[in-house]
Amino acid sequence: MLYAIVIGIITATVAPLLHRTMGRFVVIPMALLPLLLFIYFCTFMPEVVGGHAVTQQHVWVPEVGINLQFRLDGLSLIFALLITFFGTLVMYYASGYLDGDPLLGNFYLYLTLFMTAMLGLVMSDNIFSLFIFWELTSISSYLLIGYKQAEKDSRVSAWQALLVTGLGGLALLGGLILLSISAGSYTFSGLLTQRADVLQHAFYVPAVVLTLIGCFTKSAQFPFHFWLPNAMAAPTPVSAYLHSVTMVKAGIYLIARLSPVLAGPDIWHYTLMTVGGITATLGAVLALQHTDLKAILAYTTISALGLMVTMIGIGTDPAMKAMLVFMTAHALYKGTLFLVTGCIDHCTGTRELSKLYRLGSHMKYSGLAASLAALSMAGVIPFIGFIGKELLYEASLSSYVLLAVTMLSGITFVAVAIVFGYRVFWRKGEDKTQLQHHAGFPLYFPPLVLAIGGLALGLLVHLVPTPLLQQGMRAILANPNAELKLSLWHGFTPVLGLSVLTLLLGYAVYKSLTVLHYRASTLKPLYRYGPNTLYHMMFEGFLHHAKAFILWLQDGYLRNYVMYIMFFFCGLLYFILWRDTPGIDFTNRIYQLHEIRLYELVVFFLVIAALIFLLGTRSRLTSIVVMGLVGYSAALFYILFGAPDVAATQLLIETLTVVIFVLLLHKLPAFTYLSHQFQKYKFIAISALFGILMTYVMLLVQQQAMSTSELKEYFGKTSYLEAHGRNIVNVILVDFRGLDTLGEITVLAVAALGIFSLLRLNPERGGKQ
Amino acid sequence: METLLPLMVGTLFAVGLYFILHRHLFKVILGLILFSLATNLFLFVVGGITRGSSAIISEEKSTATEPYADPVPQALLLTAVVIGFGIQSFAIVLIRRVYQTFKSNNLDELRKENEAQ
Amino acid sequence: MKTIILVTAIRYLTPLFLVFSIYILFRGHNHPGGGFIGGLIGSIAFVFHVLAYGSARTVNSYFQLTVYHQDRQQNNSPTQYMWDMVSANTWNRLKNRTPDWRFHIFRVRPAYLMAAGLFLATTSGVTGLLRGKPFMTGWWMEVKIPFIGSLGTPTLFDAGVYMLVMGMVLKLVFTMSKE
Amino acid sequence: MSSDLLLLLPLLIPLYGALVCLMFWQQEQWQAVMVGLAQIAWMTTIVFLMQRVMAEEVLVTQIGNWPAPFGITLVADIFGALMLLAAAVIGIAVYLFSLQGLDVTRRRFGYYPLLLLLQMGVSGVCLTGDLFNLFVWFEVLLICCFALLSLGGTKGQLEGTLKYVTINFLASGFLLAGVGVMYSLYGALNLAELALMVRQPEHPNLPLLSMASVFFLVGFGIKSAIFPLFFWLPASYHSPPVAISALIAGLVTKVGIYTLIRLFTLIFISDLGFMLPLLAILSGFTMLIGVIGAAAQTDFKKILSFHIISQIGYMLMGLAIYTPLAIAGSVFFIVHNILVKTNLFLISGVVAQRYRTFSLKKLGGVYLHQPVLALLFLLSALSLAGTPPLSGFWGKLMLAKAGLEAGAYTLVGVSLCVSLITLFSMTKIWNEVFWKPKPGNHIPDKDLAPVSLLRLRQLHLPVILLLVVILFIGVYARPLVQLSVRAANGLLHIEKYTETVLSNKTLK
Repeated sequence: MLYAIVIGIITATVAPLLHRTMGRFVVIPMALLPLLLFIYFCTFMPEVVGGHAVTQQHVWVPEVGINLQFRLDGLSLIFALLITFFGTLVMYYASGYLDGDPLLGNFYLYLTLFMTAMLGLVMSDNIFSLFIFWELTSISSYLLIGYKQAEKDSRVSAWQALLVTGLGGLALLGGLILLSISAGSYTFSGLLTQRADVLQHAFYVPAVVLTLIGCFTKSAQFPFHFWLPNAMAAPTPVSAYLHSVTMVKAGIYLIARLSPVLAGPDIWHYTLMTVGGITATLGAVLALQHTDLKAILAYTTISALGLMVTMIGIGTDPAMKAMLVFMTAHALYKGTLFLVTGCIDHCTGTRELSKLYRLGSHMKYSGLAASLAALSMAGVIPFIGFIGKELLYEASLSSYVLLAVTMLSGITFVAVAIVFGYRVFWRKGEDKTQLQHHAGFPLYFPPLVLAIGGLALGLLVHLVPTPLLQQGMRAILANPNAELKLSLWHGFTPVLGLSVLTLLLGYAVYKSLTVLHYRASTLKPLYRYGPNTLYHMMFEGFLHHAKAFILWLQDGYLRNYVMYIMFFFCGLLYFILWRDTPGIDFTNRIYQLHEIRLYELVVFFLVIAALIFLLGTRSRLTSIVVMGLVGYSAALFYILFGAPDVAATQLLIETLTVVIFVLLLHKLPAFTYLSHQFQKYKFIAISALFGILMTYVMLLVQQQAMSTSELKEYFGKTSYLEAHGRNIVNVILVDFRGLDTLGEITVLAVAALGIFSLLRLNPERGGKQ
Repeated sequence: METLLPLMVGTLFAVGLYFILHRHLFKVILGLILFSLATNLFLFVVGGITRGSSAIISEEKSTATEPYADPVPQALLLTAVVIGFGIQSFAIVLIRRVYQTFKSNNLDELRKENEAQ
Repeated sequence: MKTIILVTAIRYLTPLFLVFSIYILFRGHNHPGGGFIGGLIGSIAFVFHVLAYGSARTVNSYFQLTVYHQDRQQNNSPTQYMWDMVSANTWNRLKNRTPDWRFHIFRVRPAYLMAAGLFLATTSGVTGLLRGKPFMTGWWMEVKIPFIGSLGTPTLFDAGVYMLVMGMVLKLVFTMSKE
Repeated sequence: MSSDLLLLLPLLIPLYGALVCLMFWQQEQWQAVMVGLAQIAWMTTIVFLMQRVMAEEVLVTQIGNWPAPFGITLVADIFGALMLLAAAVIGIAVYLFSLQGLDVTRRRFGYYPLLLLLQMGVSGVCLTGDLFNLFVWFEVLLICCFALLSLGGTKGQLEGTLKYVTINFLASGFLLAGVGVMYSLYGALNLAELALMVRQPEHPNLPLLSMASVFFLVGFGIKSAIFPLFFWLPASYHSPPVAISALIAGLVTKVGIYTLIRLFTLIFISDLGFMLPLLAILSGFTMLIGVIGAAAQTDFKKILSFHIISQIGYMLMGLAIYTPLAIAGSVFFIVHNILVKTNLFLISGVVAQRYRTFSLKKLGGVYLHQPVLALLFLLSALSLAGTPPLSGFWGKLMLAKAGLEAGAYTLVGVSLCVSLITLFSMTKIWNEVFWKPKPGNHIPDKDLAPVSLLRLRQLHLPVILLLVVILFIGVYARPLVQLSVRAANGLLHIEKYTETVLSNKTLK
């Protein structure tokens, strides 16, 4: 299974190259890949149907619990088969849809990557490797949605999809980590065995919330649903793929996968049912208000996803059964309808409902496909959609609210199905829309296959889907004995009555669509409070405030920066000193004052006086001289306290500094007075605070200092005997700690280099010497 | 003197910082130099000051005899002084170039290319 | 500043300072002094020279060597030729104005001084590595030299420091005074 | 090779390389050749060093053969060697980029020696086992940064350098004062010796340790640009040419964080009860403010500059959580970030070579013109944003996991939000620079800077090189994760470190 992923990624990477060399025939390898994978996965069928999960383990980064652990059970296999099967068709379809596009190679790159990521996602047993593929789908869908990068709409939608699913992804990451901590395991199978621990752990609620946020964003559940309709900006094959079996179904998959672990507490069930119910209703209501074919489909997808989430929320055997069958049915018909819509769009140049009439006369096969799919969507016998719908009703019979929600969605589906299956293609009486060109084989063949698939699965429901779906159901319920029996005909049950009622009501809604669309425009102001607007408001607001904030913080005034730093330093140090309250013994200090010699006192006052003078003077030359004076005084102190080397160095360096100043004096800014007015006191205050603090620290450290250090003794002992020098300071500099000196002379060399280039490399003078 | 020196160094720190906070280029560089001087003296004061006896082994002895000043802070200080000199001279030249380029001695006028915008 | 006395004093003081600085350099191991101080003193000598005379003159007098040379004539013996060369480059310098004398200027750039200093300092440490010991392991000559004391790789290191400091200050001052 | 030599070569190779450059001051071409050789040699030594360190955990040499707490110790452990390895990789990349991406005048005025000496400084910081020596190497690093930032002397550079110099000057002051305080209180400078001292509960000066640590926290905090101390970074990093800012942006702040991690695991451990929450708060704000700043920018390089701050927050986060996994996460993150950040800067440079601007408003359409570059950028940007399975993800995952295990929920929450905004601003660049059609009011196509195909390819070379490394540590993350975990163990269990350093007390 790892090889499937690796081959997928490799094929994806070479796609642009293949496109360059093979031109439009790039489709052959690209479509062949999913086909081969489909066949490959088919070979697992007997084993999986027999109730054995196929597992594979590859070590990746065990230190953080991420290994490539694959596990192909019923649920995974259903998804894998759907993904590869649809993948083949979509790849082929895209070659017709994007014929002649110079970026076709990139398109295949993204699409193949996307498909591979989806495959990896559904096969992963390791929760983190699932997450990795999860994020990969986000990224590759971003690139796909933004494929028409020249259009602003496309870029914005792609970005929105990425950010929303990215938000979810991060929440999911948090949730998964919490789960792994609470269970002490990194795999779904491990989570399942540790289920009791997970349920009791304090992390249960946050983990559930975070994980569900992740799934909801991905599966376009309320209130994160808004990105999905906007993602229509993608080329239609992508939309078809995204809406039918991939991306949005990833969330459903994960919820289903986690359901056996996390289900039980009320929060799980009620959250899912509430969110799913709202989403289903919302999707249904919104779908009826739109006239863009793709938008209609997008909102029905949202509604369908809502239904699936609701079903998982109910969590009973029939509900799971309903979810699985409905999901399969939905994948088939939704894929078909999207592909057909793409074909219409491609051939007529519009997707606007009011401009499309009697297309069937030009596009027979597409029309046929659409009608078949619509029948499945409406839930007409003998399509698989019928079985799905029956099961949905059966599962939601327990509660009136749920039943109402399901009915509402069902009615909408019927109305939409009529629009697609009849209104656009076959309805008589209007002028038919003119085509710009005829649909090529790649454009109508794939939807036809899918549509027929929907019919075939319905007719052969005993043969193929039942055993597989049964395994899927067992995986979701974690119950190896759960039975799933599907049949086309249940006999005359209340559910059948509901089905018929749905069809009738659906037809009625279809009839009143014109009115609904007319009314819809009055609802426009309401959208201002919708999540989409909210997203944009947050987006803009965030940008605006971020800008204002940063401008305020990073305001370009050096002194403010210095002040923040000093505040931080002083604040922290004052706090620590206040907390630890190390005392200073002042009596001893006062006693020590006797030892002061007069000349020391003179120098001390000289420095203080010089500093005060420096504060007031307005002459450059004077301040340089006074500064030199302070430096020389420091040198004097060094001499007085036994540091002749330092003193000499200080003297010489002070001299040199003065010389440098003098050399550059006439180039330095004149000393015009720049007052700070009100800020002055602030500066004085912080400077004083800082000065006092440093004084305190010095006094404190002086008091606490070690009387003698190991180093001093060692150097005193060995300086002459082993290092052949009597001047210990010098010996330290050149021998004991010679490396410091090496670094230090490097600093000097670099300083000279820097100064040289600073003065000589001068753009105003053309940068010449 | 052990008590007075910290006072002096503290004042030096305060004055240095006050100058650095100034918006006049020249004062900023003065501030930097004073600050560096203050840091050096801090190191010196903190390292323990011993009056008179420098860390040199006298001719007739082969090891140093107490009392002698701790040579380690002195060595560190010497290194620091020289490094400080390198950086100071770079800073002085930089200020000169800034002044030459911007034709202004006011730091506030330099922020035409605001960094956050 | 450029009073005649000062200028003249500087002219004679500079070499004196240089000698003194070298003395300080070597003395440093046993008495206050050493590479830094020596280097700074030595460079300050030149700094004052630059202040008094300008950097061009300083470079002329101390940092470049003009070597005159001439193609060997047929009738000259090798000894004669050598003699001519030596005389032309020493006491007869100023007479070499005839066109058959060519000259070549060797200039000691401060940057080279810096590089050489850094090289010397580092390489004195590397000797330790070459002997299979850690970097900067000292190696001392047995004999003691009067005034200087014992010689060893740390002394070389100090000499490197001396050269670097001098080169650095000179580079600074030359660059700035040309502004 | 003996460990004496192996530990010295990372210092000596750049130094001798720089010396040769000084000798060939006029011949820029020769300098280029020499620097190339030096880079390769440096890289090779560091690989050898890494190998040895992996086998022996800690390598030690005593400078001057003076025994341990007295002489200066050079010591390499896995953390330090990893830092050097990353630095060597970007060294090569930046060098390759500078061959075509930097103007000749700057190369002629000392770019190459400065580059090498900067690397020498990094080696020193990562290898030294002595507190004051650490300060010295930081100064080497710093003065090289000063010189490089101002190299060329354009207006923006001068202004940026002025702020950089002033603030970092203060930082050096704090550090020096801190070293003084430490020596005075404990009478030692050797890190291992200090580490043992602060672990003696009866030491009289132990209560003052947290006061001393403030000096280092602020000093290295400034150098690594953490929250209230980062202002110099956005002010200066965007102004110099890419070949310079890529190097500095990639390395210098991370070296600061490296030191913080080193010191706060080795020495300043007595007051962790107060320091860790403080660090957590700082790291949270660092992340947030950095990323907010990045989101607000509309300039390629400025976005990247602000992101440095944000990512420093992540690295600090590991330290603040202080579990083995968290610190391993930090280590991984540092290595990853050095590579990725440099690469992104280089890419901005490649874009600017052709379009002569960094402004997002003026750029556009690179996706169609240079699809390879677009791909390179996308992978690097996603790596920075921590998209799996690229390199940034592993660091993020380790940190998040460690944080949740340790109960730092808010911090992890903040870090995840920041990760989203990172994704936002990276895709913003992608949207604006690569996808968006080129705005019409800017230079028309034919007026683009004439960049020959060969030159463009040469500019791509370092980017591809770095990306290969990034992809490698992303997809095949295990070795680096293992190394990070080992490095973290070495940091938290210092016995091996101190034993090896202090084993040769009786050397002479």
